[in-house]
Amino acid sequence: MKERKGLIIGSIIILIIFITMLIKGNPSGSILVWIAALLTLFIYSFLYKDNVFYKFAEHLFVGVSVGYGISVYWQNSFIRLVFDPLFITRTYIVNGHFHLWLFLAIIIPTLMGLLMLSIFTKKQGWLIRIPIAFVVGAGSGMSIPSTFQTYIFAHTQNTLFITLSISGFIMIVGVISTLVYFFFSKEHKGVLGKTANLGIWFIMIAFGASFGYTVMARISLLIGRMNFLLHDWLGLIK
Amino acid sequence: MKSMFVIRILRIVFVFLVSFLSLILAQEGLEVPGDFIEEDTLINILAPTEIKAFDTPNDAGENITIQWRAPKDEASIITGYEIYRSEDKYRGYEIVGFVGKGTLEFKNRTKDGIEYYYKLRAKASDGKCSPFSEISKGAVSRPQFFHTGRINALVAIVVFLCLLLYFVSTAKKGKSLFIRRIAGLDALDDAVGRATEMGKPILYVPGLSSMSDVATIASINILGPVAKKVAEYESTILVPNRNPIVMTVARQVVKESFLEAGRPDAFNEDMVFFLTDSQFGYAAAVDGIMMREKPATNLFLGMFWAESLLLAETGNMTGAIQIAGTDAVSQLPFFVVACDYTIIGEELYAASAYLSRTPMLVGSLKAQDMGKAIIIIVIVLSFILSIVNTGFLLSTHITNSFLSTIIEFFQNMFNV
Amino acid sequence: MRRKIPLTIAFIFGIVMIIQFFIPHPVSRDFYQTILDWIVIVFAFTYILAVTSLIRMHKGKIKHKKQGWGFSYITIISLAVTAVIGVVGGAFQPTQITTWLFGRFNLQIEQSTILMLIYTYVQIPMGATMFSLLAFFIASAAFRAFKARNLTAILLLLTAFIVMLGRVPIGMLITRRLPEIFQLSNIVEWILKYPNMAAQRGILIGVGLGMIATALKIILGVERGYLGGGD
Amino acid sequence: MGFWEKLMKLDRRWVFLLIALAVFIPFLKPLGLPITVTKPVQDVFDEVERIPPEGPPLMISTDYAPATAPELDPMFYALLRQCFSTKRKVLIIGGLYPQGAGMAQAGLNFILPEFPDVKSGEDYVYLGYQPGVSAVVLSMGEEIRRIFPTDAYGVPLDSLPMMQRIHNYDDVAFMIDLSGSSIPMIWVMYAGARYGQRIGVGTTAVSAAQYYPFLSTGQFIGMLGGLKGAAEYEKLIMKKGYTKAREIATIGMDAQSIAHLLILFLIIIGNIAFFASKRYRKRKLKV
Repeated sequence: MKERKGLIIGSIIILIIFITMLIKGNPSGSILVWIAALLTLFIYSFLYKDNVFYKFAEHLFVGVSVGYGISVYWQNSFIRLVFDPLFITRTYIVNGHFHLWLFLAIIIPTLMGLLMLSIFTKKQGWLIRIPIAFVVGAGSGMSIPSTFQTYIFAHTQNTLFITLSISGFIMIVGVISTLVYFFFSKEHKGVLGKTANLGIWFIMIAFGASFGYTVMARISLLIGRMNFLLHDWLGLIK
Repeated sequence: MKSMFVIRILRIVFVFLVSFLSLILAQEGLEVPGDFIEEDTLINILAPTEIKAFDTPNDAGENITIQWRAPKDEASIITGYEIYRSEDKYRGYEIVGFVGKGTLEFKNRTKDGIEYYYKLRAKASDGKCSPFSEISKGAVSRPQFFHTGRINALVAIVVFLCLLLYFVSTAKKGKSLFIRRIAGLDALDDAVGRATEMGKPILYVPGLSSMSDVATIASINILGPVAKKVAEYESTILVPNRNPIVMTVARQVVKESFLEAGRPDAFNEDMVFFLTDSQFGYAAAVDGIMMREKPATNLFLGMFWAESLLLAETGNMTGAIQIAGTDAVSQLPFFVVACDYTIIGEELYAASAYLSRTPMLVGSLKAQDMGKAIIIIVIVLSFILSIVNTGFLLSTHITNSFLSTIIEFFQNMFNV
Repeated sequence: MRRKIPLTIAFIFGIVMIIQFFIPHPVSRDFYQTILDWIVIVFAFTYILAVTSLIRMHKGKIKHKKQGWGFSYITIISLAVTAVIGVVGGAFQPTQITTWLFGRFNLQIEQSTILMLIYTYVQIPMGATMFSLLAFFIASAAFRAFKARNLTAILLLLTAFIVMLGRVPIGMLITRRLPEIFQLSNIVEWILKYPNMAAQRGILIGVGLGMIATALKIILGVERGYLGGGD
Repeated sequence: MGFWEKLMKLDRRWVFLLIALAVFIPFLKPLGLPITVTKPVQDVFDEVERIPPEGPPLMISTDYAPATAPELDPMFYALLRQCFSTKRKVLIIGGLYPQGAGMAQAGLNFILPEFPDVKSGEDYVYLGYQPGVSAVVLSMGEEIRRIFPTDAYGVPLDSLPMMQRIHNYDDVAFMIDLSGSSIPMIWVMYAGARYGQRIGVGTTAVSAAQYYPFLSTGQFIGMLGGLKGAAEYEKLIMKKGYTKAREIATIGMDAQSIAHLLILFLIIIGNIAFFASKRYRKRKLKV
């Protein structure tokens, strides 16, 4: 019972505050801003507990975002890359004669896309592995060289040539001990164990620094929404 | 005679030690004094000199690079350079580009197979221009078939491939293979067990990235064994997805795992489902699932962005056991703070070997370790070399040429 | 046979894409572009699978009156409405129908299409609000988890504390009188530039090696998990 | 149960309420705390200032979603105001993912009323969005028209006066990617590494820590990190008198200070409670 009483008092207080705000500020006239503001409050209600308003907003969010996805992929992928080149601009016909390779360049991916739909047929379910193998294989092939460059070369090169000073020394010790922490095939005992331990210390310092650094970003998101509610919606502040 | 030799050795060692210590204590590196700027005289603008035009290397052709030396400009009134081009050495020059002050190179778009001549002039802020520079030699643009700047990536791939093949093949012979403990993966077993006891489902989030993201592939490799355990424990698993291809693959994996565990009937299609491809729509929907279905175990394995804490903190509110694993360095701090176990970076990629213990996969971990060992050796070597080289610099005021070339080689070895 | 073909496809495309990286020639560049277009096209088709899975799940919820089935109507209806508006009315540029309709009812809207209107006033606010929940969660996580239990926890807590203090003007006032090196902003700068960077580099190099090993294992067919186990 | 013991079990919703208040109060009564401009922000500002008016354009890519708009919109606005008020050309791409397009258009709609004489096609060109991610970045290294035959409003590039001499990165003075995710990496890998394009990044505070290594390698010329970076940039353009508009970022900084102090206070209290309750439990065991 106590919970219910607290809830009622709480909501009355909020209502009173809300009405005074409406009177003091000049709330926006556009119904769209009102919709956005109400949906914002529905999502924030999740902080108190999972409730009807949050469920409504969540399900609406899923529906609208998938609807948006359908429209974007219909327009930018299906129409632009398959339908137009195939039937309208006919990119495979260059000054009069037919280019097989250009034609295939549109048909092959479309067929692979259709193969994806083979999952619906009970027997031929395995055909779906062909487009998946293509996406995973091509994706892996694309990632290997650029991963070498971006992840390994850039960072190793940077560790090699830092000014020879205490900080530089700490940098090198940090990189080496972190790498040693990720050694899998040897037991972390003795010298290896101590270095790995030093590695986890460096990792924890990095996580602490990254956490502390991110707080500002997260708070600024709330500031952004507060600005929307107080300025754009209620017109309370300049 | 021997004593003279010994003294000389001692002196070098002594100098080397002093330089090593002084370097460690010196906070900043070696300062090079700035060059002296003389007084400026009559303000007239000189033309750029030493014009070089050549086919841009390592490109798809149709591109010529022009380089030049900046003229003397004490009053720094030059705002930029105008580049002129013609197919005939003496006539018909047109302007083809303009670069701001400070850039001494210009890449010009051309047609392959045609010889072009270039000349430049500097432009001052008051609109006046310098006389034209001399005309560059003719240059023809061609596409290259091999990108010479990327040999280091090729060598690295070949070396790593050999390491991988060697360790994978030797692993087949079944030598005893050790993997150091990964707490998060050991905890998987009893985490799934706990959920079954409480009769609650297990929530498995395979990350928010696409199927070509290697972190997602690593996550799918863990989903297999986890789903098998879930089937054996006769529990249920929920796999919400953000990417359609990942959803399709995950459904295949879970279906096969239930088959292998001998309970094909327990698998139902809707265990693996699609929510939305919007990052925060997905986070909102998964939070809703956590609050309503109240899974006892939450697994977040794969690639995550800012929504990691949204999932982990809501999961923490419901009191579930949470195991997270990602290679997204910026999200690891939030998983460490909000989850019971966190699998950090490369440990995620060792997971499939760790769980399946198939010799070949465990063998590949050795290749990764070898890669790390090589990088550590290179770092240590380059550090020692630069110490010794600086030692020479301090003692004999010139850096040893042999050492400098090695350091130079190390520097270029990792050029991107 | 059911595994041979996919594995060979993965092998061929994997090797070809590695080789492509080393050939700047326009043919190789155009090939790279085509493969990217192909992935986009395949993705578009799999999106159909995704939508069917979503609709089937919500329809199942409604049929079996599972908990919260009423809300499934909202998802299905809003999905259908948005999709129709987007496909018929145009995603970024208005289609002829929309321009005709706008002309007929001389409708003036701020965005180019109705879909962008829904996107700006429904999806954007909810997305930004979900994201802003992190401000609350980061505070509750810090309050709950930053306890000096053991050395690693102390390192985590202490560094976060110093960096947070250093990010805020008030933090600067504390170390104002100390010598240059010990100014709080320099300490934070140093922490971010050296120990933090060292560990991030170590992790990134490790992750890089892990990614390359996994990608190579897939191309070589050693890693088959993505094909979904079984025969 | 002691006071500290209760504090340990405190319901997290009180923390939520405190954070809400910490951000709400400064909105009503701004404090106006000082802001110091850091080097990465100054580097970006100088790089844009170095672009000659009417010269090659500044390219901006809005690779962020609505969710990171609070931190990145102020940067986008400041950059647009800096260029529009000094007749510098701007080439805008609606990001490499669909959601970026909405952000670029919203930003333009917000800023254009402040500069009535700025015209699309002459002072700025907005290219909209095309799928393909790295393919888009790559194609712009060869010929922008291959990937963007027309601008976002369907006007062919060749008929836009500003685009006459702009074909690819060689004709772009400086490129800034505004993103909260790892998309700037794609620009660094493809536009920077392959075509030598000078790149600056405007990112959220969380990703800023991750991009530090790329600042020191020179892969990024400069960086605007989070709301603090935006506030510093706003201060720089205000000092140059490029705009008089309301400084969203600067007002936000006051709320940041209070929220940070609150979290620091919570951490201290949390630890005191932790040690106090541990001693409390030990004493109970002994007796």
